[in-house]
Amino acid sequence: MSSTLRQLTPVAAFFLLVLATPFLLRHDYYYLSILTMAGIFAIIVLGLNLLLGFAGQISLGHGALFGIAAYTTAVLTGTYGLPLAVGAVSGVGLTALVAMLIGMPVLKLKGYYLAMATLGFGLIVYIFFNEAIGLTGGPSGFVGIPVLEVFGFVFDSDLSYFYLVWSMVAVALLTSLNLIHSKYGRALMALHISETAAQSMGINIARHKLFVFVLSSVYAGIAGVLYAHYLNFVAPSSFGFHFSVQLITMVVLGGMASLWGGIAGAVFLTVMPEFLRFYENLEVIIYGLILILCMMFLPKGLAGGVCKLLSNVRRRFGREP
Amino acid sequence: MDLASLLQFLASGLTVGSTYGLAALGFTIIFNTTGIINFAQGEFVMLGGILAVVFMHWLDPGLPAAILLAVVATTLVGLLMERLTIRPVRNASAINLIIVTIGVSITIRGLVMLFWGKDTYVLPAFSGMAPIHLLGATIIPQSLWILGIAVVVLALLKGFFSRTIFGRAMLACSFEPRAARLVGISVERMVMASFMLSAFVGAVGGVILTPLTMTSYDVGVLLGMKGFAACILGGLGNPFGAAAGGLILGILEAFGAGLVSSAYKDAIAFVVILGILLWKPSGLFGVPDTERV
Amino acid sequence: MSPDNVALHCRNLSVRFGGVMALCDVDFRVVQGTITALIGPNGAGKTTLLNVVSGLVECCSGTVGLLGQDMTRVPAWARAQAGVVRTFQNLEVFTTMSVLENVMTGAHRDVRYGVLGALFKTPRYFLEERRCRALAEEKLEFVGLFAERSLPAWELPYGRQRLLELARALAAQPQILLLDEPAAGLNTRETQALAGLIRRIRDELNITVAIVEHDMELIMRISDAVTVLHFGQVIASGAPFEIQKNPEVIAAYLGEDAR
Amino acid sequence: MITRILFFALAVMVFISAPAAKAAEPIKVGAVLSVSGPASFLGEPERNTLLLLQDKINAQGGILGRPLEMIIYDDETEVNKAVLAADRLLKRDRVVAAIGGTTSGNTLAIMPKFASARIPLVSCAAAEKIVKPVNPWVFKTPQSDRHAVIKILEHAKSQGYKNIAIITVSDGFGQAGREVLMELIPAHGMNVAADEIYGPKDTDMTPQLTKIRGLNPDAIVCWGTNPGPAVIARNRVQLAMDTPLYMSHGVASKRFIELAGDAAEGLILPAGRLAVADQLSEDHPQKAVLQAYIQEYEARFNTEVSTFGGYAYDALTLIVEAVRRAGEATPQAIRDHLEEIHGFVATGGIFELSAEDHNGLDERAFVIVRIAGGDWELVSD
Repeated sequence: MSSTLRQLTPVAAFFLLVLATPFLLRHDYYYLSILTMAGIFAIIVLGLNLLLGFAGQISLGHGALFGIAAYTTAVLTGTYGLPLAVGAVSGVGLTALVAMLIGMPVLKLKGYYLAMATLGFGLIVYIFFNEAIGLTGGPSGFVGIPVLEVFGFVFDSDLSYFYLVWSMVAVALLTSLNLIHSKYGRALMALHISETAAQSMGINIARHKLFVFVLSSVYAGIAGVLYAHYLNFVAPSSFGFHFSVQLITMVVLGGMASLWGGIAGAVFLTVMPEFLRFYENLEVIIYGLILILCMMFLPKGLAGGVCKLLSNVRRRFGREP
Repeated sequence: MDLASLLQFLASGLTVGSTYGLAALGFTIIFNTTGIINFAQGEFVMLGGILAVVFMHWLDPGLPAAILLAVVATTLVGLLMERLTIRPVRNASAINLIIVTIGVSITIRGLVMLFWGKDTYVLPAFSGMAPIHLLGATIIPQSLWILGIAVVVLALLKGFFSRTIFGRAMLACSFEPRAARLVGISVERMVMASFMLSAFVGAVGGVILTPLTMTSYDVGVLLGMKGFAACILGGLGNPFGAAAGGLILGILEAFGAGLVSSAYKDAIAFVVILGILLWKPSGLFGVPDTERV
Repeated sequence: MSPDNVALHCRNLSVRFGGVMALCDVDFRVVQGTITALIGPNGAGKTTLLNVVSGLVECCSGTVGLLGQDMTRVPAWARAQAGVVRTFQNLEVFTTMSVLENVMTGAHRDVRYGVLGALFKTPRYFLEERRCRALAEEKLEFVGLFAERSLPAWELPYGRQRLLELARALAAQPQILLLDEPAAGLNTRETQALAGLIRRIRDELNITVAIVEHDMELIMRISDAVTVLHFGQVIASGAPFEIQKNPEVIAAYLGEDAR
Repeated sequence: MITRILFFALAVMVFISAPAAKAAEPIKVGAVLSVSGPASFLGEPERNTLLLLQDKINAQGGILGRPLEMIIYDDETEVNKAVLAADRLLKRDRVVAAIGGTTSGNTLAIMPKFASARIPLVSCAAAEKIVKPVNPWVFKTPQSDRHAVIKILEHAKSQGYKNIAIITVSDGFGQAGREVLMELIPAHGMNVAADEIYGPKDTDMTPQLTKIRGLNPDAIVCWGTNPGPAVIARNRVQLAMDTPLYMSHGVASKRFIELAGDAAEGLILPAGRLAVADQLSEDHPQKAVLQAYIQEYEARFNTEVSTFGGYAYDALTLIVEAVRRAGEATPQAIRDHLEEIHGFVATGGIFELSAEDHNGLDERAFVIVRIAGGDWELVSD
């Protein structure tokens, strides 16, 4: 029980921070909208971290899964005018179904081969978004996605959407934390370290891999639905190979197998370019250099860096009375 | 479909496939010594082409000299990359190193954009643009240059890895770095050599395909991705497989575009690749890794 | 001997790796409630046989009978769930997890709550987790690792990691326990303790044990029956004192020494 | 570690630093342009043009005695960034009008934001969807693809062509062109002989052209932006095809001729008059405007002017004109007076805006040019 309490303290602190952020930013809605976007990415990254950081399975197809959910809800609510709940549930459901169908054969592959297979899947979906013009609106995008409305409350302001997205981040974080402290979490970590040992303990490896792949796709699906109804517009270019690689970067930069780190990575990589805008032509170069330096000097990501900093501080203050 | 058209598709597939194959070879060389995938491989190809154009305009030394300069310069970039970003953290985990190479690729793109802008550039063809007629199909001489040079590079690499002591030492590093160190091979030197070699191969690829396909600061992204697909398709770590994977990918795209649908040609190619991977989980010519218990 | 007290029965097993015949027409039997040893010179195919029994390697021909059922085509995880659990020669400890978590992972099949229970921490979750933790702690106590339970597994010394593997396997509550060279890398004192532990596993926990081992002294001291493999074939099986005297076995071992 | 702390300290400082107070209240006009990324060939000249005009206007005393302040954001041709940049213009900078986006996709994405904030937006993208149906707050300056297609098909008809093959790029520009072509080719009494697609980064289109060659059409229309069409032009020569090839106005820049080299000879395309300003008759109303713009642009940026910069030129001059006519710089007044601009001579053509037409151009804004001797040759005005 006390361990549960210990877990909940940082979560509560996180909640307070989220609540306070709009006031800290003095209601600067521009930064609020960037943080909303960062929150949407953080949800995907949390799921991807379960898959990559804990179970050790890579996916370069999460950008596509994110897109499937976004397009599904877009088409259902935008083209066919179905209720938002139908769009949201089908968006997440279809994403999970696709993930299951693709995961079943593909998760037998390992390492770079798995990376390639998921990349191929992502590319095929991306081409479908581009070419199924009648359905998706093609390369120029899908216009006219309705504003999100839940039980009569319309999420049309930046503030309300910010709170909505970040409460979903909190839910995703809590469930992920719960999961890694359960037998499923132990099984995932076990199969990451040694598949042989894990299966010799009675862990059905194929099923656990599929489970975490589908679970992470559900996270990506929720993010996709939130994204579509936030921008009210989707285009294929947001769901390509580049985005999938960026998601992986967020996980690794934040810290593999650290859920907090994943959120930090998503926020860092989404917010950083906003500060680099001042440098115009140098922006890309600085972005690349920061990425290189972070990975070189923070091998355990931002989370690892913060932990080290904290323990250094603690040691210093511990010694001096 | 008549024979001439089929031949034309084949010619297109082989030309494009050779460029994928050369990119894939670069991936293989670095993978073999370090076990990582170098995401900046596409940027080596881009640098080869762009630098050749730059040297042509800047120094105007004639095409062959410009090409030579570009290849040498790109090889030095490979050396610098290893020295500055890989060697200082050589004990880092594979995924961290891969993200480092992503960072390098972004930085290289940014630098090229800064110095030479976002324009598309072209090099003059090595021996004119007059097409050669062959059984109803037409091929421009540059395609033959590409095919020929790709074959020569592959043959040289094969010789290098199997005949020379240095090449064998590089292979040894990939199998058992500790054992390699014990028998007196400097793994650091081999890793450095592998980065230079793969930058060299990439630059050669970039230089020979620029007259045909043109180049700009961002061509490396797509070539890198296709090259990665090719070396996985062929079986990671096998140079012959990488080259074959490239050719197969190119041919799949050409025939997919010509016979089925040009809109879905990449999708067709990747569906086939997925099928092959499910059938052979270690690629066409890869050795399945047997897990020891 | 009637089949219902045979816990493990392999018939006519053959395994081929490429062109090499690793096992050739092997029969291997473990009687319920015994400690049965599998010995033989290096490369005789002992570990391969254990791999076939635990389902990590598929055989080309023959059958694997476990607990009265044909399990030749059953995947490894399902065999473990049915009660056949093993340890590894080259330690396969989950290094990044704590000692306790390692053992709790062993109890995986016995922890009963669903995905939703895990995601939302239902009362059931707490109940089962507490039970699982108690079970794991009990097994740690059994092997004598209780004090180290919250250390990360990689911090344990080699010999202690062997015990951890044993505790983890016991947490799975097996009916048959397969031990692959459990004494490898242990010093004499640790080996002594291990012998006692294995006996207690048989006597106190009523678990049938099949053990592959090089340490002859250990084998002769604890095992009820011995099977000898040589170049993938069974050359002898019987009680320890019979095996010690078997000329073929002596020749096989001498041959190895001569090499 | 220290660098990280410094970085965050910097970030926090940026957060806190308030915009400095200004003496003379400037008129703020925003822009969301794709200065980098795949559409940078459009966005970069657009940004340059806006900077050029801003300085010129302010040197001449500004508008209504107030200086003009251009706030330009680069969306890197990414739709997310375009939306965020639009947000920033609306919520932080509080502009009275805005220009952009560069591409049709980005414009479609940011349009609703401007409409609901009631700030006029003048787009630099071509797609018809932007102004059809008319959104009261959204305008655009480039000629529609429809007009370019009509121009091409009129020329093709005059040559007696019946079967037209099309090859279009799989991005927003190609998609828009393809839709219009598929609609207008049959409407002009011709057949679509082939409908091929290529990817924006593809480097070899011989398979598509081989397929087209097998169908033996009278002419080919290619719809794309550099470098794809240059590859197609070269592939056509490689395949020894003599089928006439039309290009879109998307390649109406000298760069295309450089890239395609000899293979560009004889290609026909619709272009704005900017490309052939020197060849226009002296009494053409656009001639003076075009020549002045070309001269100023090339003098300042030391690179060749492009048609695409003209889109931004027209957008800003239209907004400035609306402010002048209104006598005040409020979003509502600008919007209302934009709709009343008639006979306004700009680089793209002579704008005739109205409540029903938020583009104000028709096919007369295009001329047909042929590439000859490495330069444009005016075929028909």
